[in-house]
Amino acid sequence: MGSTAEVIQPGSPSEAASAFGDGAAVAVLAGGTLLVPDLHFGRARPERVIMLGDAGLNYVSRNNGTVSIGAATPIAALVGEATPLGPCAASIGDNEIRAQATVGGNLCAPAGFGDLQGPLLALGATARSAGAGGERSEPLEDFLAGRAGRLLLDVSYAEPAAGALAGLGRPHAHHYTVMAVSGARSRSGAVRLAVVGAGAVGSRLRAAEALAGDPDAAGVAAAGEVAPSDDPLASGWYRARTLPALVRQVLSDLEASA
Amino acid sequence: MAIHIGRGIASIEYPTGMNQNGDPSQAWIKVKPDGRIDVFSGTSDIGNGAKTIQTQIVADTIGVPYDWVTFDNSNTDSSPVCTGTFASRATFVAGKAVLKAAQRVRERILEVAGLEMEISPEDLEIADGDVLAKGAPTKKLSVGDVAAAATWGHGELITGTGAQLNPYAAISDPTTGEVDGVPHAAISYAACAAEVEVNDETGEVRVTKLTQAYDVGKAINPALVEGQIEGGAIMGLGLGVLEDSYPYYPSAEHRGDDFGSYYNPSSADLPELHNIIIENPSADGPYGAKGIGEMSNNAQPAAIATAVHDAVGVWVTELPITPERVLRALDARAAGSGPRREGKHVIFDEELSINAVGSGKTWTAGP
Amino acid sequence: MNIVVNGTNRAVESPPLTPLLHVLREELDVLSPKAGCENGGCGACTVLLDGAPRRSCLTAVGSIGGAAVTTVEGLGTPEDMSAVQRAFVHYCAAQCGFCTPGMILAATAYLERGGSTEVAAISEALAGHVCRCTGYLKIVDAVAAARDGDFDLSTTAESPHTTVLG
Amino acid sequence: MKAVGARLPRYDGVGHATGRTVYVDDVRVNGMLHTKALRSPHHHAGIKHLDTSRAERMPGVAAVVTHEDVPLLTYGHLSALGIPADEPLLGAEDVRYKGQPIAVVAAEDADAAQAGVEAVDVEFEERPALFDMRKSFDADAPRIHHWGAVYPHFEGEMNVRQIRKGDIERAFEQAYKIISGVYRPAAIEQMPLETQVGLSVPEPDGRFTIYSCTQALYFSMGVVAAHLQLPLNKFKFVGGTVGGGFGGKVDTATETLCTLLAQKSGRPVKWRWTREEEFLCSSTRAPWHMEIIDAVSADGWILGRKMLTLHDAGAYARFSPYGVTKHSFHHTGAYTIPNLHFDGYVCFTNRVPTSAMRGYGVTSVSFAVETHMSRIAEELGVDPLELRLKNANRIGDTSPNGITYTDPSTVDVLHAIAGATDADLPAPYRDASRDRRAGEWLPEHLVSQLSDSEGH
Repeated sequence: MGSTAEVIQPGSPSEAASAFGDGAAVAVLAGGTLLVPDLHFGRARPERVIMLGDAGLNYVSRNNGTVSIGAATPIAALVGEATPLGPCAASIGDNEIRAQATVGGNLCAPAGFGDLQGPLLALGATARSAGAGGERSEPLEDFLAGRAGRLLLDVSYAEPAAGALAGLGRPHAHHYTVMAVSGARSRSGAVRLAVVGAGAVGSRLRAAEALAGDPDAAGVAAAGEVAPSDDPLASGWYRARTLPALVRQVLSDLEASA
Repeated sequence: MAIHIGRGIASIEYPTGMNQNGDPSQAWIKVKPDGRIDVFSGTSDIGNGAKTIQTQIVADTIGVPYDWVTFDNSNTDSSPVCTGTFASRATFVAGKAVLKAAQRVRERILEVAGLEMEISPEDLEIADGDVLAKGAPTKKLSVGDVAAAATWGHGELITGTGAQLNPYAAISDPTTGEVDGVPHAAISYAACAAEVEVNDETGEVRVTKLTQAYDVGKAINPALVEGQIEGGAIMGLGLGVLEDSYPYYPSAEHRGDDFGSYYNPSSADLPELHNIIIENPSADGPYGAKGIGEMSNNAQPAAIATAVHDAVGVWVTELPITPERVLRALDARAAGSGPRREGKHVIFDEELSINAVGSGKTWTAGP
Repeated sequence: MNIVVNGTNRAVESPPLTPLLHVLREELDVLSPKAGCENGGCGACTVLLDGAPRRSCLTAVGSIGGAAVTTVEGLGTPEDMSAVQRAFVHYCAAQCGFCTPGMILAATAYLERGGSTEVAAISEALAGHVCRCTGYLKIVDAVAAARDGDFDLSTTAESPHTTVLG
Repeated sequence: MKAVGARLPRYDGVGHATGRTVYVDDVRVNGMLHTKALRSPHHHAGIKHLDTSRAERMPGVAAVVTHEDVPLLTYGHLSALGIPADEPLLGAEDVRYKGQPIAVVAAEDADAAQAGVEAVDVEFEERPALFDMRKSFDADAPRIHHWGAVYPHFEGEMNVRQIRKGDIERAFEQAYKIISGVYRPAAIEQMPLETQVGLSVPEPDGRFTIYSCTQALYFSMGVVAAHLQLPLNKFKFVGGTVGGGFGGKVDTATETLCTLLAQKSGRPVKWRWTREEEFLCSSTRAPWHMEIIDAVSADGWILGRKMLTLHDAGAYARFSPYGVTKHSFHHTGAYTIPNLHFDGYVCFTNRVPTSAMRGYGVTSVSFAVETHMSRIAEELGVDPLELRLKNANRIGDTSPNGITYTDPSTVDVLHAIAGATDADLPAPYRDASRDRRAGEWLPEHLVSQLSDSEGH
């Protein structure tokens, strides 16, 4: 039972990029927490599977205030990072899932999944990827919009001056958090806010950012710039209803850390 | 954001055995030539501990050590009938069947021992695997020796069967619900106190403590009683605040199809638990036991609903008490909604009623 | 391909993308990891890879390299159980038993890496392991006590959560 | 040492802790086939066309079974209790819930079985579906069964389970307040960690050894024998060790179809449901709709109760009439209410059939009654413990259908809770007991319900 796809185990990022090509008929297996059951049950039927385990993409490096995280880095490796990234990583799945699932898998997961999108959008992360047309770096926001056909290599961001995270939901091992808002203030003082759970992928809350000095108004503005939908964990109504509170919480935590 | 604390109680009853009865269980037992005991029962062990409980009953009823008894419920070729493991009947009803079978075995052991010891069986007793003369405990014969005598002297393995069946209580008058007999094997009782924390901005309810009192009749195995009470507590917590197969009921859309999309209770939901076990022996159960497995998730939802009301002043009467339902109730109250009062009538939840939704039936006590 | 399971080198013929759970159960007849959901959500299939807990249903057998696989069969035998196994018996921490192998392996790894005996910490560590029977309390109590390891297995532990009224 | 009352370890504890306990999925036999099902993608539809010939020719497929292969297609699990059969083992002309099985395929491995399922040619004609049981009585509600959407086969061919006791109108006239509420607990999953699983092995003597996760071996054996129209000596059910049940494994989900496939293929056939099937296609606990209207006195006596219960059976009856009857017998909870008017209905909807789950029939009413009691206490300004102690069942009181309570412990468990929560009960409540009513515990409205006897 299961997949008999050709398995490719690249030994470097460039080998991975070349094996990936334009991404047609290829599936990428990093941790495997999403792909392995899909292969087993025939929900995914790729011709080739690239295993990233030995591709040199498991790293967290720091250079002059810039943090780079390889796509095959397990989520557990981020648990000690500063807010919002660390606490967000700590809230994903359980011990075993965090040790196996990877940053790249989380950022490239199907709609709904992808808790890490929130903090990394708030941190203004840049995504470096390979695929048709070669390697490119772009804001994570742009990458998320066009991630099909791309092989994520790493994400990097400048360490912020302050960060905050507020999420809904009991402690759980669900696929994703019902909704969470991440916030970060850069060293230049700019505040970025991002939400996951209010759309198919994480998104910046630009209208709320513009009102960062007025948390109540920012919360109301945030609810106006998303259109959350229903899923088994919560309704769109509930997400829209509670988003202002999460935005207020994040802004007030950012303020308190000033 | 504020967290509000609330408390609530509930008390419940629950019948043991299949409703209206008519649900047989049977056991048979044989004694090997060295006195070791084989029990054959048809009761499935679904985790409730039927194997353990029924083995304990047999050991004490015959008078042999627990580890002399082997329990076999493995198949229908060798096991007698048991209507099944449901309706809290595995201890009370099926346990009674093994008790009766063990009593037959004990009687036969004493008969054979009486012949061997030349003492009337009425003057004998069994304890810890030995048959003893009452009042003269130095006169004794091990159950193993009695079993050997039965086999090699009388040509038999000592055996016994027992059956338990409360007769079916039919509905004799369907207009009133009158029955022509007692429709349960026994009734068990419990009460629960819940403590919750409610977040008034997200609507999230966290159950922080459950105190639960059960009249178990007799705890044949206290550890297994606790297992039922504790497991039931978390299942009741799930019913109360987490689980829903149809999150948009009555719609059938967006059903959770795996553990990642269904709110099953996890160890992270574990509240403080306090079990209170009351032993008020039942007249009919084995060793006075009652059945409490099923009822153990019945009291928590109402205690939790009441605690939520105590915390934030709204009644959520659709389960589970999701964050969304709490917020909608808080919003409705802020908008001035509440029960309709007219004369001596106090009418809650009018918008949920069949009168508000259906068109084919009306139901009312006026006005 | 060869993998080491409970100290024994086993030849594997399944394709490399096959879930380790499927290889263990269907090819190698190692039956303690349970197929509770085959989607990572229940923890019943958990094994140890070089001592770290892993969902075997999410792990392609070709991705484990030379890591040693340990299942609950490899922790101890009925005659010689590990401390955590003995604790589960002594605390009556299993009811139907289906989640038990995964629970025991996760708890073993948790204690090996120095996990605290605080209820909240144990609950958090096991939060991805579903048990429908016990309500988790006896499991948490068993894990908290397991380091001591020396239990009288002819009886079970008194519960500090219970009051008996006559 | 006495065994009874001792904290002995589980009989199966060492097996569980060492992974040696053998569940159905752990049984190994040679030549075993694996099963997948074609299930309805629609909530309600007619089957216009069903052709399995292409599936039968698929590589690795050993047998395909449809409704045409079942000797007795529709068998009522509780026909002995007068509950007629309504659920076909496999969909024939109609499917009434999403996930209803229509055909099963046994093949060399699960992939081949799934490919076989995908090769079954089937055409549906979708029909309007009903999901809200409150609309079951509506003239324009979709007809789910030929009799409509409300179960019509209670005793006397009534469509309602009734309880009538005392003089309900008088109680409502005497009431200080009449308090109404609506209570709606949800469907939930039984969710055992072991999904539904069965393995049927054809033996050389013509028998079938059926490894089963059933909670009720003889019951499930009877179900298989009835569908196959074979005597019981053709079957050996092997089980008794179950990876959790909680009521859902009183349903006989896999055993009959595995045996039909084994009969047709001559090979052992296993069917283990995926977790997705367990969530979406296995029975759930029923959703209930309960309306309670209580007549109460100013000092907290419950004088009378009117109650309407709707039970969402899903598409087929299964055990639902049993559940509603049990519910009706216990609709006063742990309290003695002398005047009663109860109507309970089994409503059909186009959802997965609901079935037994822990507390079956009563979990719902416990929630409704107890939440309602809390509301009454609030409305009257009476302490909730005192309200409950006052109305608590006592020896000699009678149940909704007139059965004498012989051993009621409501007072005892409430006292235990009062003690544990440091509640300050006034003397009469502190001293209350289970004993037969007298004096201040026997107000006029409770006199006529008292039994002369102490019970059976």
